[in-house]
Amino acid sequence: MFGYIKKIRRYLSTKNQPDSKKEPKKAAAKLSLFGSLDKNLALFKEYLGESSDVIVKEFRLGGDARTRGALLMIDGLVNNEIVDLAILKPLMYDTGFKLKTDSGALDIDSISKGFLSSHEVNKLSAVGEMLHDVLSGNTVLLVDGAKEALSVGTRKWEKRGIESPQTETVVRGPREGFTETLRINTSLLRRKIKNPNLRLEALKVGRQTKTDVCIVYIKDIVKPGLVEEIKIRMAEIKTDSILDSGYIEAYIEDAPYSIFSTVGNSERPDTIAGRLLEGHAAIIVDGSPFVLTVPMVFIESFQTAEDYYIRPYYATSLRAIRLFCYFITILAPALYVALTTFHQELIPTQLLFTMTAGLSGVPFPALVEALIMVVMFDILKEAGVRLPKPIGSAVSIVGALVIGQSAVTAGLIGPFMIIVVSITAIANFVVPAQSDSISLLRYFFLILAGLLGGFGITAGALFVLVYLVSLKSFGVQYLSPITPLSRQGMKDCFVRMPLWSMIKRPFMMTGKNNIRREPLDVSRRQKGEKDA
Amino acid sequence: MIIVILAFSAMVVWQMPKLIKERRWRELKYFSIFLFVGFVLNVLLAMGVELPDPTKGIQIFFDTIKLHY
Amino acid sequence: MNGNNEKIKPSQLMVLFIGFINGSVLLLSLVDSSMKQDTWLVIISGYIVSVPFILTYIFLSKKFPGKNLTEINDIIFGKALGKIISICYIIFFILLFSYNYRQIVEFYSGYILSDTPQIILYITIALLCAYAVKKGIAAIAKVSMYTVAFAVFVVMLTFILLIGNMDFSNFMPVFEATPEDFIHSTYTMACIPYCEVICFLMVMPYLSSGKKLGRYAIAGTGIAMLFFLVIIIQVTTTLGPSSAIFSEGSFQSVRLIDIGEFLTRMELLVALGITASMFIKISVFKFAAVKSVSHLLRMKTYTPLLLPMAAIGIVTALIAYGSTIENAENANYHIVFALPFEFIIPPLSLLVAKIRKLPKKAGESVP
Amino acid sequence: MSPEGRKAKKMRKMGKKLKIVALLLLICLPMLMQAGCGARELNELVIVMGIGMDTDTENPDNIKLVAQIVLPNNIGQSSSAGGSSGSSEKAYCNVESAAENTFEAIREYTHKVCNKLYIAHNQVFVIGREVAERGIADYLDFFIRAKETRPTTTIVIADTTAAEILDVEAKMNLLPAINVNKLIEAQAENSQSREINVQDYVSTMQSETTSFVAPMIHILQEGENQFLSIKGMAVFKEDKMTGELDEDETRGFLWIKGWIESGVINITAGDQQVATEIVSAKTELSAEIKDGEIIMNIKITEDGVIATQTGTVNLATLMGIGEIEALVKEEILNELTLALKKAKELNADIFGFGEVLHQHYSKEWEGIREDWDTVFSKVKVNIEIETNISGAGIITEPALSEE
Repeated sequence: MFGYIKKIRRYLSTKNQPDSKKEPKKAAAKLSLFGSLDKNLALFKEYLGESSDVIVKEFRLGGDARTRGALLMIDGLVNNEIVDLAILKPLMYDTGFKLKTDSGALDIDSISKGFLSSHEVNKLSAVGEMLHDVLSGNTVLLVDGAKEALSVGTRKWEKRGIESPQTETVVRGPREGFTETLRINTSLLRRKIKNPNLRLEALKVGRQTKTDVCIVYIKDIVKPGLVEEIKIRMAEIKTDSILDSGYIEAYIEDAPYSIFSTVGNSERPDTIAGRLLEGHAAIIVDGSPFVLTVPMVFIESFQTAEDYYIRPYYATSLRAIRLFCYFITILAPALYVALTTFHQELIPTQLLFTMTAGLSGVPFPALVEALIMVVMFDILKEAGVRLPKPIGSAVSIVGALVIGQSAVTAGLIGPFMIIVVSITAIANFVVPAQSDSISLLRYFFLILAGLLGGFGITAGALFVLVYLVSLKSFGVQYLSPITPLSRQGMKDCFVRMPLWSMIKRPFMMTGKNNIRREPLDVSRRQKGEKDA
Repeated sequence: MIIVILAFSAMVVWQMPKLIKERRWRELKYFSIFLFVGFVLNVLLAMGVELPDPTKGIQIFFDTIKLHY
Repeated sequence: MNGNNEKIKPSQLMVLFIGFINGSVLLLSLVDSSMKQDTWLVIISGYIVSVPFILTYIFLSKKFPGKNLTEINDIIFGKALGKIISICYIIFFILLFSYNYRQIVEFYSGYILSDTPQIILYITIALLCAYAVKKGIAAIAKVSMYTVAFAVFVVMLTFILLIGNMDFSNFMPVFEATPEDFIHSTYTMACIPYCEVICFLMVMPYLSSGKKLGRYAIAGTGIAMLFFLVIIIQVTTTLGPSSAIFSEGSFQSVRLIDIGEFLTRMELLVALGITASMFIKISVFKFAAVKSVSHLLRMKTYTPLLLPMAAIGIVTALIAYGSTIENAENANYHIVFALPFEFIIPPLSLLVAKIRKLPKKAGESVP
Repeated sequence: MSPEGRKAKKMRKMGKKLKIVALLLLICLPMLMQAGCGARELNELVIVMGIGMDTDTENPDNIKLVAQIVLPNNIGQSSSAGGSSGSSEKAYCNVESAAENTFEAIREYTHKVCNKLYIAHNQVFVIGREVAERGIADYLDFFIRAKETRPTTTIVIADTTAAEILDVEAKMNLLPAINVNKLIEAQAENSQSREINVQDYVSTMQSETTSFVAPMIHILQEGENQFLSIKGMAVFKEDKMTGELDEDETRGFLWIKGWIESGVINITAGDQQVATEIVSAKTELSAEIKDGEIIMNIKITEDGVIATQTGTVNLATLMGIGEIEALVKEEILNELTLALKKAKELNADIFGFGEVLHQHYSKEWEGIREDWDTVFSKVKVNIEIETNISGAGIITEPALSEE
């Protein structure tokens, strides 16, 4: 306790002295080139070091092969044919072009305009930009005596093809998923929404990795003030590396300490397109197939892309099943424990006998028994995911069968517990979007049920409800269509009304024009043709 | 008895540093007053001391002015 | 993170009203024991008696927009007297929310978790309500939408399942109770569930717009009255004359459901419904108490006061109200104690406000 | 401190605080768990299925409780062995304990059984004849007050002692208590008895005038195995059993109460016997006070179906139906008069006439209430019965018909 008081006193007395930070090596970005080629090359060698995949190609250019030039590129990131055909060939062989302007100064523009046949050529003066271009797959052309350099777009590296996404598989609906490359992902979205208002704003995040991040939104549909808010939060990110969209999510989400994620993600272009049209904004991170959508509402994790392609009744029943499974997977073990230890009178008489018979040999109290089984389930789930495909499925089957069965015969776990846990296991995978919060909530309710039975579960549920109700994601309330009870929102919340009846966009997203469809006159069709 | 002490120390740990840091002296003052009152009452209760029952007080008061049913 | 000064819309206030009044379902048995089969009359008459008083509360808050109870008292009764009255109100609120602590813990330890040490129930409820109040009245209003929906579901389900056992002749000897008894019960009904809405005067400054406030308040109380009617019809018809001797009629009647081997024992569902509604009631009371204390001591935010108030609440609940038997008899004193707060001071303050022709345009308090 | 610094410090601060609170919670948790919050494991439960009440042979003013406790493990074996009566393990065991009052007797069990009795799943209260005659109110009071008893548990009066009833092995269900319960529910078929549960007991006790009625259960000895049968009703005055209704009187009682669901009425038309089945019956009971005299009018509408007929003359003709309806009306009338005579004899208002009067004439009711016993015997009853036969099964005339 004394340490504590001392710390407080020290804390109160210290003034805020700014601790100086050692100024880093002069930023490379502002350095400009030297006249002579050799000095420039030495400069680049100093920055890029001796890594084996950096290629420096010196050649002579110009009809009279007097001036020396050099190409800088990274092997593997560059498309070799383009370099050879579009850059080297014209510069080395096409004679008969005047390199020097009449005033004697070396004319870089003539080269870029006259001879380089690639479409993406731009003039660079700062070394930092050159470094960045070389590292991101362009080729930099240095000419002896010129103060600027030319960077030619020659990106080409082995990319994963567009495959169907693993996480959100769909029976009916498009099967293409995002890949790691930013440009392919943006092209997928462009193909889906051919609308000039679809805007992409590029950013570079991460001091070391300099990952390209792109904010996608539709100009007059997006929630007003959302894009600015994203930009502010993006600017606050001061970290070394961004390797996956998960990093960005951790930084920009509304409630960093919450177990519920307030930033939605998806691997399917059609889901992302659908959300863009509803007023969300998407964040695509280079190098990660998961695209973030902001703001996220709780009900979004129960809506899958497929809901909108199939007929409304079946879609509504699917949604009802998802909601039901969400509660089952959280509350089943807790209810089992509460019923068997606190409220035995609620169990029908016949079932009570079989249960007591089954439980006769079990040494543990119901709470410990349930905890063991839930932990066992989590272990099996994690093992199934982490192991390579063929072994993974084998492990989970073996685990479930052998462990479950032998546990019962050995009298460690009651047979009913196995049933309860298997139901929880199956229901757990029905709502994949919330799988992280589900497993935490399950433990939370289980312990509460073990301590206080039905009362504990209600107290826990109210606690979570109060928390969810006050959670906001980018200005939109987390339980949105229900809490500020929007009639429009309710059409797509528990029940998925037919498409033609959902005329307005969810109002919590956009202020202005939220008409997204003209109402379809179905009545004429139902009565059948008059004359037929 | 131990639960009472534990509960109140948890309260102090949870609220006190935040108040000190944000230098909200007034809140800190009243917080500690109420906390102390609660603590004393709870400790007395935990020790089984028969505390005066406020509703009895009200009853006697209203009995004197003969206003009850 | 703590958006606890978020505004709430009048429609949300109505839902909060329903959730709040719905919380005192346990008190129906208090009236039921004296009125036997005429309880449904008392509920309606209680509502009729309480409507004018609720309108005075609304009118009071409309006259002083954006001011809560303590401020109004200061303005009307001047600094010194206003302070005293506010302190009395604070004691009134503290007693109320510990009375409700007592109610819910008695209900649970009497009916369901009978041998759980009560202190644990007290601690959970206190923490839960402290957390809800920390999140602000807007969060409580939103949660009340869910609890009301759950309560509606539970009441409807039990009503439908019990239709088999209902025999409506139990209403028959209508208006058999003595007039004096009738007035006493109407007053109890008006006083405990309906006019406890006085504590909403603390919530008024959080309202985004004051229009149609009176209508929403009355509609809210009306719907809550319908709730009570449905429950009482279910109780009197299924239990008949014996509803008087059961300490908790609505709960007992649910235990009669026996349809098929499966749908037999629903009372845990009802208990959970009652707990959810009582949670709303207790957190609103706690909000009123803590807000008025923090306002009196001119604190910027009320959050630091929450946990100590919870502790004091538990202590008052434990020491006050004696044993369960005393509790029922104590209700008579409780009504008389609540008389000034709910029925005398608000109209009085309105009167004084009119005499002194407040609020001045500047709305400044005149010493 | 630069912004990151302060944020980092706050993070560390927050982390530290979380650690402290987590530490405190960790200390509290086992405390709470150990404090034993009213959790009872399933296998610790002593499940009681039926409770019998008898007088204690040693000292008569004690009460002897017979609790039928389920042995869950044996349920598994004996049911899988085809419920053969030869299986040595019985799925239940009856344990007795005697004491001053019921609560003490219940607590007495803890000497014999490892835990408190768990009576939430109790199906039936079997009350022996002597206890019924001595008065059951103070014995049932504990069970009404306890929170665990279900209001839907049935009450049955044994004509001998409860212990014997609870011992009768049942072929159909494993546990005699469940067997008794199912038997009573089956009575609805032939309306010779009626399931009365704790709630009915409490509400009839509440009204001063109506007297409580409960089904009777007897043991039939056929050869070496015994059978349980439910027949007739026991009539109670206050809470003491004063008389019995046999089948016909019970049938009459059920008619007046409107509790008839189905049953058989046999009549003789000329030389032919006809049995009709009651499909549905409705009773309207209303009271009038005409110049100081209480008249109860009972209106019964009953529709039935011809179940079987003897002889060859086809009675399912228009004329035949009219005749049968008249005869059925007559039969119902005499059942009613039997019941009313017995009620007057026992001077017990089992039909709830008092309640009906109370509901309609609450002012006059104050005067009558005290001396209801004398008034009840002078009550006039006029009965109005309307029967119709709506069918005769799938054949239009008997197979062996005259032509």
